[in-house]
Amino acid sequence: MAQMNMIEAIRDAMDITMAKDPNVIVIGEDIGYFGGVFRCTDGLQDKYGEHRVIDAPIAEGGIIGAAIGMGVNGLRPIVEIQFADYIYPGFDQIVSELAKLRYRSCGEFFSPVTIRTPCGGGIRGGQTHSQSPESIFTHVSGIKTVMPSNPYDAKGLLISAIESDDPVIFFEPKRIYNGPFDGDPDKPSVSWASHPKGEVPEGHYTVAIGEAEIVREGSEMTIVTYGTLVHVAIAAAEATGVDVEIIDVRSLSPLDITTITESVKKTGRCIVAHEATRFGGYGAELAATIQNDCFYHLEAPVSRLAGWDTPYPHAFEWQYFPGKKRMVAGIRKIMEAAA
Amino acid sequence: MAQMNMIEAIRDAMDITMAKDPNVIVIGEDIGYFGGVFRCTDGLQDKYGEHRVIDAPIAEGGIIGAAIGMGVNGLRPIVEIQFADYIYPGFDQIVSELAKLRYRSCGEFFSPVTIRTPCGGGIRGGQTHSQSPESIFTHVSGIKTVMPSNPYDAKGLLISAIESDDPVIFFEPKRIYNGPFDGDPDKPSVSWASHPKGEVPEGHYTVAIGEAEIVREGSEMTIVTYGTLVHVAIAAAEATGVDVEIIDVRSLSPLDITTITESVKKTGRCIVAHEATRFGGYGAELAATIQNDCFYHLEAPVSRLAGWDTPYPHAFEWQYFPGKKRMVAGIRKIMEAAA
Amino acid sequence: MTRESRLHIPQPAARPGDEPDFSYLHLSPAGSVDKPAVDARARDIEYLSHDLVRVLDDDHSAKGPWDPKLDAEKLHTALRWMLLNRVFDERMWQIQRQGRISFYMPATGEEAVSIAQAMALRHGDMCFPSYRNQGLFMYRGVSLVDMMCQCLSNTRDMCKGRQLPIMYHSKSGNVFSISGNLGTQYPHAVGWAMASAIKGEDHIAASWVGDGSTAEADFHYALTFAAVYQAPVILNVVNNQWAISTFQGTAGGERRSFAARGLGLGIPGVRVDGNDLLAIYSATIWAAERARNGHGPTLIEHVTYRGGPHSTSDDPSKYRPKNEWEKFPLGDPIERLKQHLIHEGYWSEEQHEALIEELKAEVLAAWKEAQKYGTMTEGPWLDPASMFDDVYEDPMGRFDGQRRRMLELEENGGDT
Amino acid sequence: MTRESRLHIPQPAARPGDEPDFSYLHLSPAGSVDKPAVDARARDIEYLSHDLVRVLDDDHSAKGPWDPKLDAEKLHTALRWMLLNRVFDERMWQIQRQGRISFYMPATGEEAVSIAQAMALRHGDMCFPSYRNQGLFMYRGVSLVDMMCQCLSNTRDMCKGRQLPIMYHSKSGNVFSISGNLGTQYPHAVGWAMASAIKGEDHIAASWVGDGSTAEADFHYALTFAAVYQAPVILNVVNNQWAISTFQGTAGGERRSFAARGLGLGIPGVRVDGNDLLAIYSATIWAAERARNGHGPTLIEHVTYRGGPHSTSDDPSKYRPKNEWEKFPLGDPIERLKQHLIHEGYWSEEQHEALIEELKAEVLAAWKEAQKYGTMTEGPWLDPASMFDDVYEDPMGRFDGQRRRMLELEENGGDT
Ligand SMILES: Cc1ncc(C[n+]2csc(CCOP(=O)(O)OP(=O)(O)O)c2C)c(N)n1
Ligand SMILES: Cc1ncc(C[n+]2csc(CCOP(=O)(O)OP(=O)(O)O)c2C)c(N)n1
Ligand SMILES: [Mg+2]
Ligand SMILES: [Mg+2]
Repeated sequence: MAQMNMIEAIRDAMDITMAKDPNVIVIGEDIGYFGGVFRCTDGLQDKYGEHRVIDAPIAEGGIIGAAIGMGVNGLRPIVEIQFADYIYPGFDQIVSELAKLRYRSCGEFFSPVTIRTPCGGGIRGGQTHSQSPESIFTHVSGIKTVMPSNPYDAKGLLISAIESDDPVIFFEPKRIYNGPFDGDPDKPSVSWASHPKGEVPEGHYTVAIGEAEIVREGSEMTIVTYGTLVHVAIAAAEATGVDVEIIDVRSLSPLDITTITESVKKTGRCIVAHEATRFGGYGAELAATIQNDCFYHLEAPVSRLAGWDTPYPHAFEWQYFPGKKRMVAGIRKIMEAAA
Repeated sequence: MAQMNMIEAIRDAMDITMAKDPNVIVIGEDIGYFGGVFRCTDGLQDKYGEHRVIDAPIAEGGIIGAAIGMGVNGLRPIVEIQFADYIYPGFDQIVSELAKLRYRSCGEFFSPVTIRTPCGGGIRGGQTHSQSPESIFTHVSGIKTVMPSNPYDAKGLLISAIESDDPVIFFEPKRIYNGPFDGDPDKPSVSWASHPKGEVPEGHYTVAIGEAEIVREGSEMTIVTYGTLVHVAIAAAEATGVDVEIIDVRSLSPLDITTITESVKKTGRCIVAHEATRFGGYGAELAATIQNDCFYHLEAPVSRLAGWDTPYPHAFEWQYFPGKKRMVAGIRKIMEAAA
Repeated sequence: MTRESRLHIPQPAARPGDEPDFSYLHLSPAGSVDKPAVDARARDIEYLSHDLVRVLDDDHSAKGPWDPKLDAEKLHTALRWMLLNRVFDERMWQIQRQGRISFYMPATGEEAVSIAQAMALRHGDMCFPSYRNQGLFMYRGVSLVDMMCQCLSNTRDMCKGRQLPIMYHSKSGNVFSISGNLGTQYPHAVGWAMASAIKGEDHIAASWVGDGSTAEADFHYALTFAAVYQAPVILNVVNNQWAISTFQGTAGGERRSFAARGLGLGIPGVRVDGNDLLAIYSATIWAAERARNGHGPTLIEHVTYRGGPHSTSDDPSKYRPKNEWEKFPLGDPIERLKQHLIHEGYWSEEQHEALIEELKAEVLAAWKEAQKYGTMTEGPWLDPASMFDDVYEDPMGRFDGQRRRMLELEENGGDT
Repeated sequence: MTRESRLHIPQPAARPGDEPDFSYLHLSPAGSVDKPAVDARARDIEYLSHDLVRVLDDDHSAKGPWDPKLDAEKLHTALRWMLLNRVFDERMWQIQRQGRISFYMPATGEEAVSIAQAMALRHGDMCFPSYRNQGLFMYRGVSLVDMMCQCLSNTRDMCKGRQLPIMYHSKSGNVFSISGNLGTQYPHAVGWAMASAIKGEDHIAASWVGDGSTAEADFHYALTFAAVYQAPVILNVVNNQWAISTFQGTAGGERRSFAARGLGLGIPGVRVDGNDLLAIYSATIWAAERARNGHGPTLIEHVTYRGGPHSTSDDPSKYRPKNEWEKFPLGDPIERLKQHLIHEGYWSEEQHEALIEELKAEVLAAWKEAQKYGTMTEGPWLDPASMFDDVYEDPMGRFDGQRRRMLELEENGGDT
């Protein structure tokens, strides 16, 4: 076992798959010689050369489009989009091509592209370096959407994504690259070194795409969340003393609905939480399904906790971010409502 | 009053606003000399000239980007995107620019662009001419999203959109351009001529963006829907004999949640329906909000009825389309569940 | 508005009712354009993007340095496939008009592009076609029956009923799946070619877009990546003068040729007579050799004319003179090759008529067979549940329920 | 892989530890490039996209047909604003390093671009800047205090705390709002210019992107629309040799200049010494006159060097030689203009030093004032509820509840 932060875990996943399969390549902006603006590919070009760790022109649609073609020709491309906020110029290639290729050609052609991209706020990035557009991708048939909340899952899920013949959008919540974060910006930052999920096995292992994880067992309420908010939920649960069960969705599509509904049927109460804006967010899908599947077990409506429906403001990150305060208030409210 | 189909109503809205305000211009592919592949701009270039009804290069992102700049310079551009399936190359300009401009410049700059685009299936268009991507846009802060279900609303809403200083994505369900359609492809097609909503006042009037309409009153169940499915819901309700209240959402964002929740509180049962794929679709937002706001009035879970989570297949439109059969079965199921 | 607009609005030379006018087309005499070495520097061969590479002269002889000197057999082959393409399109058009398929797009007048290039490329080279490249599929071994079954969305449809007619694909033929979204295949071709180079293979890629589609982002992406990595790829722009209702000037063709689009990135452009099979063949061989020898991408503009409507949904009489095609100075590619064969003594009018009849019969036979696998109105039918297949390699759990529900409804349904 | 990759990977001339090497830069002697009439046809002036328009010579004199012959006052003005830009950037860099703003991006080494062009354009002309054009905002009347307040996200922040530092906008100055998304402003500029032409006005638009950003789709869209409609616009590419860690070859600059990118659409390109204020000024006047007289768009490439790190988040010593800027053959734009003024007898070292001190004091005073409106750590504070304003003109109903909830939490919050 090694201690890794999420950046190291992500790098390790790429390193291991590249060592194992000469067809795995990485392409993106500043990811080669420089090693990426978040250092996720640091050292990979030294190790695998410029022909497999490729610095690309600043053209997200071109990178994704070219990667699709590479995938059709037998490579297994990992694309880095520097910020999730900059994935939109590649949106048509993702939605119309990457997602549809297998379907429209009945499996004759497909392209096993993995798109990695850092998302979320809390790093003073302003509205163009803080977005969480995951829900948009979950609505698109033909791609899978994943977001890990810790180094262990990051490595295991990324290896699964790279090895999968289906295209995967792999969101990396950048606020927790270096350590778990419970939503309180005034506390000294913690590192993954002291966190059990910072213990990452060396070598190859996978975390299956499509499986949620119960990260805290509880009987009174279920919080369904993913990414940075997993840590916020844990802190909030502890702060309230309510016996909360917390589920880290991890894989947004495919969704492990069974684990979630079993939990909610047990607890009878549910909060769905994410950092992305609320309206039309992924939480809507979760809440809509949970209320449908668990209706007769619910003691209170399924509640949603999310970023406000405005762009992420530079100055007011902590008023915007659905942090511990809001989560605590949300838990209390549900407990009262249901009482 | 004139009888108009949706195409004529949409054209009339543009005609009226263009006549009134010299700053209104139209730009899009094949919309000038030719009058548009669906004829929505037919005659407008003759009337207003090539400098206001502008044939554009095939570059959706360029059209939207240029329209934004025109809007900043005092024009009021109406953009036609030939099919909603082809809006994705313009996605970055919509999400990152059009939607954010007012916010990021604190109102100093804004661009009153209206983007019209035909959506939905049922015309044998296959998966690249049948999509309904509305939910993706409703998740984006800074734009409004609208979809009319009839000529009267189409004209009134489009005039509102064009005159609004906020950007609006205006989806036109092309299956009902020429007549209402209840989901049964085997019935002879009906025209708007015999439909009350085909009666369209001449001249200027508006339908406010942000107001839903109760198109059928009922007491036993509420169907919340929009676009083509409004007509399917009416037919299905009639076929079952259940006293269904049907709400045409019309304006997806902003959403008139009050009209909806009042209805559901009254009926205690709700189906949310749309043609778009279900997972992460707009129905999720509706269902999530309705179950939250009406929880203590619900006798059954809020049920969703939508396109399957696969791309729209050319050969199986009617197995894919959430038509009358499915709606009837859905209504029955809810009535039984609640019994 | 108070003041007069000063915006420049591009204007086609002729609209319905006007005399066709192709004076805007710069033409070079057949045989007049030099043929450089394949390792020539892009900047030394800019003339190729302005002049027009032509081999077939008005007197039906083949002229000049670009003459590929094809033997009679090759010429026969070329003629046969172009004719097949034409006859096939005509039949499919009719079939659509009879309401037996939902949609169709002919390549009428542009057949030389697909056939010449299919012949000039090697089988291992990968093609990324547009929707007017049916000739590529034919030449590369997709049977007429299979193509018709695709258009019928029937039980033998290679697309299992998922795609509009004409959206073919052929893994064994190395022809990529056609997309409805214009131009998206261009960066795929470049990426494919990059992968070929990375793997040290010498297969190249080729892709095709229309003049109108050059305005899309993917055109720029593809050119940029091809130039940066010197990808072994041939990027073709089929300038058939029209993009549905807008003429090539609306896509930026008023001032410079489409062949010139890559010059600013150092990509040489070759402007070729798109109705001259020999010229296209030769230019393609030249570009392929460049690519295979590490000299990078080439952009080929094929100057041709969209002889038919854009698609079965289109009515070109609304926006261009009815007789424009007749007046197109580069003629009809089939007629021109036929006359060349006759001129060379390899062919006769009688043989030509006989060949047409033979191909018509072949197409008709294919159509008869194709219908056995189902039509829009008659079975056998595909299983509609197949719409849940191939969305993913590993189907999503939620598809099970949806598939079940769909089949239930198919069987029992609502009561109406 | 079994075989060796053949992919071409562009390589910068020098990496950390190497000697800087700018031999790849094609330089023309000052004064040596002809100046054509503003109505020259694009194809007759292609040399402008290859040669380098320069006025300031090594001996500090101004030479040749592009010399704008600015009077002493104008030259002083130019020097002053460039210096102010430099001094401002230096101070803001420091301030960021002290943790008092979150982020910063300097224009060090590129100041001539913004200042020369701001001076050459008319006030009614609209600028669509990139994030390195702070000089435009300064010259067009945005006060240093206002710029600093933006960077501080304080109560006087023109962006009300919504945007990263440096994302200025100025309606009164006719400078557009800066976006975080590269290149998006390019089609806006073209659309704005089209609208100006439609309205029959003679204002023109100008926009700026970096060398790296030319690979984005919006670059292509803008060029295409500008060419098609002959929009009155100046499209600038500031080629500062680097795009974060990738050199300009990664964006396709290895074979042709960025100025050449529009040639294939008939857009003339002018490659100008980006560290020569006089050359830029003159090229801009020329391009503006073209645009205003209906001759359409011009692409100007400014050959310069990014003297500083990409931003405060960057460490260029990781990817390029530390002393590259020193060895850049076009020098420092401020030093060059200063020497020219001295050479002309308009200026002295002493005056220069005094001016720097004056500007430093001005900037310091502005900083003192700016902080009064709040800093990251000290009040006064903006109202956080303002984050719900300006998303729409008519705020959405759902914002009421969200705003209320947010304020409640601010006041009472959870109990932790
Ligand atoms: C992204 C996108 N935008 C618009 C369309 C609609 N459309 C289909 S074909 C066509 C014209 C294409 O013209 P051109 O590229 O010249 O090809 P041609 O049809 O002449 O072969 C248009 C606008 C589309 N299919 N995809
Ligand atoms: C669409 C998009 N992709 C990526 C980025 C991240 N990014 C910011 S600046 C930059 C480099 C830009 O280089 P260049 O265009 O040369 O401008 P310069 O910084 O040299 O002035 C990158 C990749 C972004 N802001 N937007
Ligand atoms: Mg065309
Ligand atoms: Mg740069």
